[in-house]
Amino acid sequence: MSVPLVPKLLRAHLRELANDNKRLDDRGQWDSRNLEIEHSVLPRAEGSAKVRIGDTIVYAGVKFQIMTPYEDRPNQGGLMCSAEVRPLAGRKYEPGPPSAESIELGRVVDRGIRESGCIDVDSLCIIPGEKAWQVILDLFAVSDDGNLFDAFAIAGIVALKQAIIPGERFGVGEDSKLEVNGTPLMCSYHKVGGRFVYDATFREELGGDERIHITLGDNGNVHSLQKGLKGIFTTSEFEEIMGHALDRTKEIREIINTL
Amino acid sequence: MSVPLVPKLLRAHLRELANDNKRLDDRGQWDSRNLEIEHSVLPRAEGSAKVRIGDTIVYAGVKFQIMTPYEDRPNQGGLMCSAEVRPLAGRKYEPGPPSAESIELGRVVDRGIRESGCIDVDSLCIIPGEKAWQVILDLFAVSDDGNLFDAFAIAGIVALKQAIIPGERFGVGEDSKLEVNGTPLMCSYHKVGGRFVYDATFREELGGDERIHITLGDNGNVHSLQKGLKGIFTTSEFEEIMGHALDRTKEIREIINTL
Amino acid sequence: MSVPLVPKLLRAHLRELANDNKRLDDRGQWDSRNLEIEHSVLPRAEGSAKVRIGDTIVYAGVKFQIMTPYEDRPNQGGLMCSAEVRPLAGRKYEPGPPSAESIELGRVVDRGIRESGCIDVDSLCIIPGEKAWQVILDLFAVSDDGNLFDAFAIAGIVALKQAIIPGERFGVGEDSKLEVNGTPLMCSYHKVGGRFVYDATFREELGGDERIHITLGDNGNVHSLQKGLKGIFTTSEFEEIMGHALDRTKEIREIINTL
Amino acid sequence: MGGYGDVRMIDDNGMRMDGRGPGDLREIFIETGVVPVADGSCRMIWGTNEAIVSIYGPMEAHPRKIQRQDSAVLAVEYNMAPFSTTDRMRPGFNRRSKEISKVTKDALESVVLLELYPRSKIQVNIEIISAEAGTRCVGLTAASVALADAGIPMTDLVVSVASGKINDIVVCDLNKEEDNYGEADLPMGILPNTGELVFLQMDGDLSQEEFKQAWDYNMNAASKVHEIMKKALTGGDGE
Amino acid sequence: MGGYGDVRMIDDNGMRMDGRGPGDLREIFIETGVVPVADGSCRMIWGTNEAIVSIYGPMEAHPRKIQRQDSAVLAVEYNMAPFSTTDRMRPGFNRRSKEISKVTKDALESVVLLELYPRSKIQVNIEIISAEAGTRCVGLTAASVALADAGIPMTDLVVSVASGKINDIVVCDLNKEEDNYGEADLPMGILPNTGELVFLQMDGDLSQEEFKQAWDYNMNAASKVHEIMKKALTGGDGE
Amino acid sequence: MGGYGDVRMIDDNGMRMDGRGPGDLREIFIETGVVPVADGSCRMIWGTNEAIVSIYGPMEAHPRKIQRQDSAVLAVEYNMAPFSTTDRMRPGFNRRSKEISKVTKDALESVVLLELYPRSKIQVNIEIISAEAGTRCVGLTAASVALADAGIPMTDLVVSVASGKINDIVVCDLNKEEDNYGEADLPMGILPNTGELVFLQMDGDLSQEEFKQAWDYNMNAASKVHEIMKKALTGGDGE
Repeated sequence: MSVPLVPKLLRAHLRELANDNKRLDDRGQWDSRNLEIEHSVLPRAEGSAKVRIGDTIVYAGVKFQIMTPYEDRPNQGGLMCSAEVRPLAGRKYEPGPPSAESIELGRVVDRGIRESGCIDVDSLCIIPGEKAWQVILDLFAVSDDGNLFDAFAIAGIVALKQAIIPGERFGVGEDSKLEVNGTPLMCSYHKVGGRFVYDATFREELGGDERIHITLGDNGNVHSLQKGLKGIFTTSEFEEIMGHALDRTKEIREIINTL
Repeated sequence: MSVPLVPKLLRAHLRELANDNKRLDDRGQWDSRNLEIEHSVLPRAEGSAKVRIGDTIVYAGVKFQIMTPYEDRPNQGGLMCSAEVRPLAGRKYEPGPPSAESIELGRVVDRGIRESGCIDVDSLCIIPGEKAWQVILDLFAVSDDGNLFDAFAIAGIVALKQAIIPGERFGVGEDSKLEVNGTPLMCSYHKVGGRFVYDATFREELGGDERIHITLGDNGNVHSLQKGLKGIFTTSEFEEIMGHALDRTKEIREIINTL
Repeated sequence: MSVPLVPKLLRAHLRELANDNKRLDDRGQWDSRNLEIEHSVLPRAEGSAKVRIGDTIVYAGVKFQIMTPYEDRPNQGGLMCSAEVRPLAGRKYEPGPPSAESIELGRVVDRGIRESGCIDVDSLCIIPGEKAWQVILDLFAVSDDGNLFDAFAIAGIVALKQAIIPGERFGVGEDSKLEVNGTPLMCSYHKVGGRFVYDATFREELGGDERIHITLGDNGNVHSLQKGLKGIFTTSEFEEIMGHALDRTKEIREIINTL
Repeated sequence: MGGYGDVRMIDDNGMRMDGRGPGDLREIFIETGVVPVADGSCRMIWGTNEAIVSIYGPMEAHPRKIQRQDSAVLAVEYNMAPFSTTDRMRPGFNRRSKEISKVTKDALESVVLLELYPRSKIQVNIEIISAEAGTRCVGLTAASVALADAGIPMTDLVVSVASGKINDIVVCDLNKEEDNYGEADLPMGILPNTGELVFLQMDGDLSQEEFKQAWDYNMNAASKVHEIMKKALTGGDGE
Repeated sequence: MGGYGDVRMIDDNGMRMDGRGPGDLREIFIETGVVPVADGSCRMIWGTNEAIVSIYGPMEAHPRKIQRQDSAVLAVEYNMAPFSTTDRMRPGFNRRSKEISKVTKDALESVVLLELYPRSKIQVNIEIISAEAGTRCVGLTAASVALADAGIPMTDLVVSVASGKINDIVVCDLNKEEDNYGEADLPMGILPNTGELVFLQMDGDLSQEEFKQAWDYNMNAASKVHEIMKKALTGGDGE
Repeated sequence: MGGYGDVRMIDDNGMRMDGRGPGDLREIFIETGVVPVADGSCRMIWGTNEAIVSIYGPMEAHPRKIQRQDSAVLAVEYNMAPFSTTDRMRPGFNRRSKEISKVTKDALESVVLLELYPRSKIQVNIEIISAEAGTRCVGLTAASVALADAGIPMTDLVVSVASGKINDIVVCDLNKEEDNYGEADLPMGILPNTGELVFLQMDGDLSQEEFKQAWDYNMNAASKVHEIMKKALTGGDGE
C-alpha cells in the first residue's frame, strides 16, 4: 500500500480510511499491534525490560543511588524517571537539550508510575534524615514507529518490578528486591481521520490530531491523564476511550503478571 | 501625532523636534512622565513595590534565603539583585539566556543600591561563619515604554524598605524589619536628537544615541554611573545632567519617604 | 610566494610542492620551525611558560586549588588540564562552548602528560580523605599558525616544572616545588600533499589530511597517540613518524632541561 | 499530591476551611489592558493566584524557518516570577514550565483561527506573579481573555478549572492548603459554549466515580468563570 | 589506566582470568536490521559490551549552511545510555563522548564514498547499551556494519580492536577487570582488506617493543572480527 | 569597594605605598604586532595588568542576519584568562565579562568609522593575561591601539583611565592593594584630542567635590597615556 508522505495528503488519506472504518495497517480502531515484553535484558542495570510494539522498540533500565532525604521528608527516598529519545530512534530526533515533546513524554510516564503510589518511598529510607535510596528509571527509545508513551510505560513498570536494590555494592546491607505495589499502565489514543484510535503508528501520529494518555491502576483507578497536541474532544469521546482503557490495561497487566 | 517607525526616519524626526526644543509627547527636556509608586503588592514576597512611569510598569519583590557566609567574611550576609525582562514586557524581548542588555540593566541597578551601602550586610549575620541572610531583590518588567532603569531602581529601593525578614518561617527567631539606611535613586538620560533628555520613552530610546545613568545617595553623593550605547559626550553636558539628577533624586526621595 | 586561498586549489598546490619534496616555507619534510621557550612569564600563575613555534604563540599557566579526594582514592590529589582556543588566536575561532576540535586538543595534551605519570598524584595529598591539591594546567593560545598541539604540550610541561605549590596562601604549610618526574613531549605530523610532514603550518593544516600526535616519555616509551581528521595511513608510514618522534622529543627535552 | 489523610480539611457539614462548599470556586477578578505596550493583555486574580498575560501579534514570524505557509504560529511562554512562591523560584530553564507552556499552546491552538494569518506569529506570554494552587488553569484562562482583548479571532474562549480530592472527598478548585494535603488534581480546559475540551491533565488517585464527580464539578464551574470573563471583556472589570 | 601491579591477572601459563590466551578476543555477536525505522542498523555484543547503531540517510542536509557542494556530510553521535555502566551515567554533554564521536567520524569519513551524495547528510547514531572495556571499538566496528546494512558505498569496512598491558604483559582485547588494572590501551581502526589504519588512539605506558606487540595483536584480531562482520552482512547472524 | 578605613594606604605627605603621588600613574608599556596571524594587535602592560588584543577584519559578516546594510558591525570579546587572577578564574559565561564587553563595544563604536565598511565585521578580542586593578581600562585602551595597528580608521584613539578613593583621599589609577581597600572607582574613556568621553562607569561613594577631583585626575592622566600610545604606534615600543 502506498502511503502519501506529504502531511496534507496523508491527513486526507487517513480521513478517507476512517470514513470506511479502516486504518493504514488494516487494524480495527481499538486493536493493538503485536506486543512483546522481555525482562532482565541489560547487564549493567539493576532491573530492565525491553518492549516491542510493532516496529516501536524501547528499553527501560533501573539504577539506584544513595541520596540525602529532603529536610521536610527525612524518612523518604526518591523516584526519578527520565526519558531520552535520541537520534537513534528516528530521523526526526536531534541531539541536544530535550525538546518540549520529550519533556512531556518523560513527565507523563513519570506521573503515571509515581501517582499510582506503586513505589513506597518510605520503604527506601536507610537511615532517617541521612541516607535513602533514589530509584532512577531510565527510558530509552531504540525505534519509534509510534506510541512511545505506552511502550515506555510498560517497559518502565516491568523494569521496576524486576529491580534488585544493590545494598551490598553500596555497603548498606544485603541486596533485596524493590517493593512494587501494583502495576499502573498507560493506554494512549490518537485522533486520526476524525476519530480516536488506540496504539497509533508513527504515520498515524504524523497525520493525526490530538492524543490522550490514560494511566489506570490495578483497581481501575485513574492515576494520570494528559491531552497533547491541537484538537478538541467531547465528554462522550472521552468516556468511550476510558472504557477501552479499563479493558486493555487489564489485558496487559495479565501478560505482565505471568512473565 | 504620527511617528515614523523606520529607525532612520525616526532619528531625523527626533532631531527636528529637538531643534524646536520639543519632544514626541510634548514634555520639556528635563520633564518626567507621570510617576506612580505602590508598595506591598505581591502576596508571596517579603517586600514588594510596583512602579509606573507613563506606560512603563515594573514590579520589585524581595525574598530571603539562608546562606553560609563566605570564608573571608564570616560576619556578613549578602545582597543579590536580579533583573529579568521577559517577553511579557515588549515584542522585542525573547525568552532564553539573558542578553547583554539585560545583564547591564541588572548590574547597573544592583551597583546603585549596593554601593550606596544602604543594606548593612553585617546586620544580616545570624551565626558568624555559619548562617546569614541573603537578601534577593528580583526586578520584573511588565511593560517597557522606556526608562526601565529608573523604574527598576525606584521599585527596588521601595521594596527593600518594606521588607520583613521572615525569621519565624526559617526557624531563626522572630520576624523583623530589614534595616535600610538611605534611599539611593537613579536618574537616566538619553541623547535624543543631539541633546540629552530625562526619562526617555521607548521611541526616544529607539531613535536616540547614548544614555547615562546616575545613582545618587541621600546627601547627593555619587554611588554609581554608567554610560551605555554608542555616543560621545562632553564634560559640560555631563555637568548639566548631574545638576538635574541632584534635584530630581531629591524630589523622588520625598515621594518615597511619605509613602 | 603567492599561496592559493581556496582550499581546493591550496590542496593541489601542496601536492605539487610535495611531488618536488618541498613545503610552502621551504622547510624539509621533517624540519621544525624556530622554537622559543620562556618560563615564569605570568605574574599571577604558580608556574607558567610561553612557547613560540614560528608564528604560533601559546601560554601555559598552572594554578592550584584544594580539593576533597575522591572516596575510592583518599590519598590522591588531581591533575586537570584545560585548553581554550579563544577568538584572540585566529579568525576561525568563535566564542561560546568548546568545539569538538578544541575538546580533542585539550584531551590529547592532557593524556600525554597524565599518562606519562610525571605528576605523582599521591604526592598531592595533604590530609588523607580530606584535603589534597588539585593542579590545574590552563593552556591558552595567542596566535594559531598551526601545530597548537605541540606548542601546548611543550608549554604545559615547562609550566608544570616551574610550578610552586602555594601552601602558605592556602594555610597548609610552606610553599614547595611541584614534583614532576619526567618530561613527556608530543610530536605532531600532518599528511600534506600525500606525505606526512612534521610541525605543519596553519595553511598546511588547511590543505592537508589526517594528523597523528605521538607523546613519548624520557625513555622513549609511548604515553599517548591520537589520529585526527579524515585519512588513511599505513603501518610503515607510522613507523617512519615514530622514528622521527623518538629523535625530536630528545632534542626538545634537552632544550627544556637546560632552561 | 501529598495524601496525608489525618488532617481534616472538610467538616461534617461538607464545608471547607475557607468556608466554601465542595463545588464552590475561590474569588476571581479579571482586568484587561494591563500591559499598555502589548496588543492585548489580561490580569487575573484567582484566590491568591495572580497572572499577567500579554499578547503580541499577529506579527511577522522570524526567523523564516519557523513560518508556516498556511497559518500563523502560536508561541506560548508560561513562567513563574521568582517572587511568586514562598521559597524563591530560581529563574531559568524548568521542565514543569516547559510542559505547561506546551499543553497551554496545544489548548489555545485548538480555538485560535490561525489559518487567517499565514506566515505570521502570535506570541502569548503568561507570567505568574503570585502562586497558589492551580496556576496553569489561571494562566490558560487569562490567556484566552488576553487573546480576545487583542482582537484575535477564536471559535470560543477557553475556561480552565480544576477539581481534586481531599480527605477522600471530591471538591472543586483546591486552594493551597487543600492542595498540600490533596490526593488528586484534575485540571480541564473547557469551551463554555459547547462543553468540549481542549486541555486535560490529571494526577493522583481517583476511582471512576470520584473521577466523574470531579469532571462534573469542573463543567459547572466553567460556566461561572465564563460569566466573569465575558463581563471583563464587554465592559466593567469582571469579578 | 590503573596500574596496580600487585593484582595477578595472568597466570604462569600466560592464561587470563577468563580463560583466554594473550592474543584472544572476547566473544562477539553481530545482528543487522535491529532498528526497523532506520535505513540501516546493527547490534553488536562484544563480551559484556552491547552497542546499537542506526543509520539515517543519505538525506537532505539541513540547515543549508551545513551542506557541502561536492560531498555528503557525515554526522556521528556516540553516546552511553544512562544504564550502560555500573554507576549511572548522567545524560547530557560529556567531553569524552564528544571526542569519541569526533574520532569515529574521522575514521568513517575515510572509507565512506561521501562524494557520491553532494548536499546530503548521513547520520550515524551509536548507542552503548551496556559497557565493558572497549566501547569505542565496538561502536566504530558496529557503525561500519550498519553503514553497509544501509547500502552506503564504502572502500572497506572498518574493524576496530584494542590491545593493552596488564601485569607488564601485553594482551589483546582487555575485559573490564583487566582494564581496571591495565597499564595501557591501544585501540586501532583497521581496514581489513589492506591493513591500513583510519583510527588510532593510545594512552598509558608502553615501551617500543610492547607497542609493536600490541600493534601486531590488533592486526591479527582484526581479521577474526572481519569474518564475523562479513557473516552478519551476508547471511545468518555473525557470532 | 571594600572600604576598610583603618588600613593606612597613604602617608602624611600624600605619598602612596608604592611611592606614587595622588595623581601618578603606574608604569605602562605598549607593544603592537604581537599576534602575528591577526590584522592588528597590541600587548599592554600597566602595573601588573597585562592585556593582549587582536583585531580581525574588516571581513565579511556572517551569518547574514547580523550584517548591517550601511555600516560594519563591531564585535567585542573581553575575557580574563584562567591564570590571570590569584584564585583561578573558571572559563565560561560570566556576567561581569559580558557587561565589560558591551560597554567596551559601545565606547569603540563611538570612534570607529563603521560606515566605511557596510556588511562587514570587525572583531576585537581582549584577553586579560594578568590582572591587577583596572583591567577594563587596560583592555579598552589596548583595543584602540590594536585597531589603529590594524589600520582601521577612527576619529580618535580612546584612552581609558580610572581614579578612586582610599582612606578618604582621591587618587589616580589604584593598584590592587589600594583597590582592595578602595571606597570608589571611576573609570572613564576619553578622546585625547578633544577631551570628550565615550566610556564612563563608577561605583562606590564620592561626594560631588571628590567626584570632580577624580574626573580631573583622569583627564590629566589621559594625556600622559596618550603619549605612550602614540609612541608605540609610530616607532619604538611605548613605555
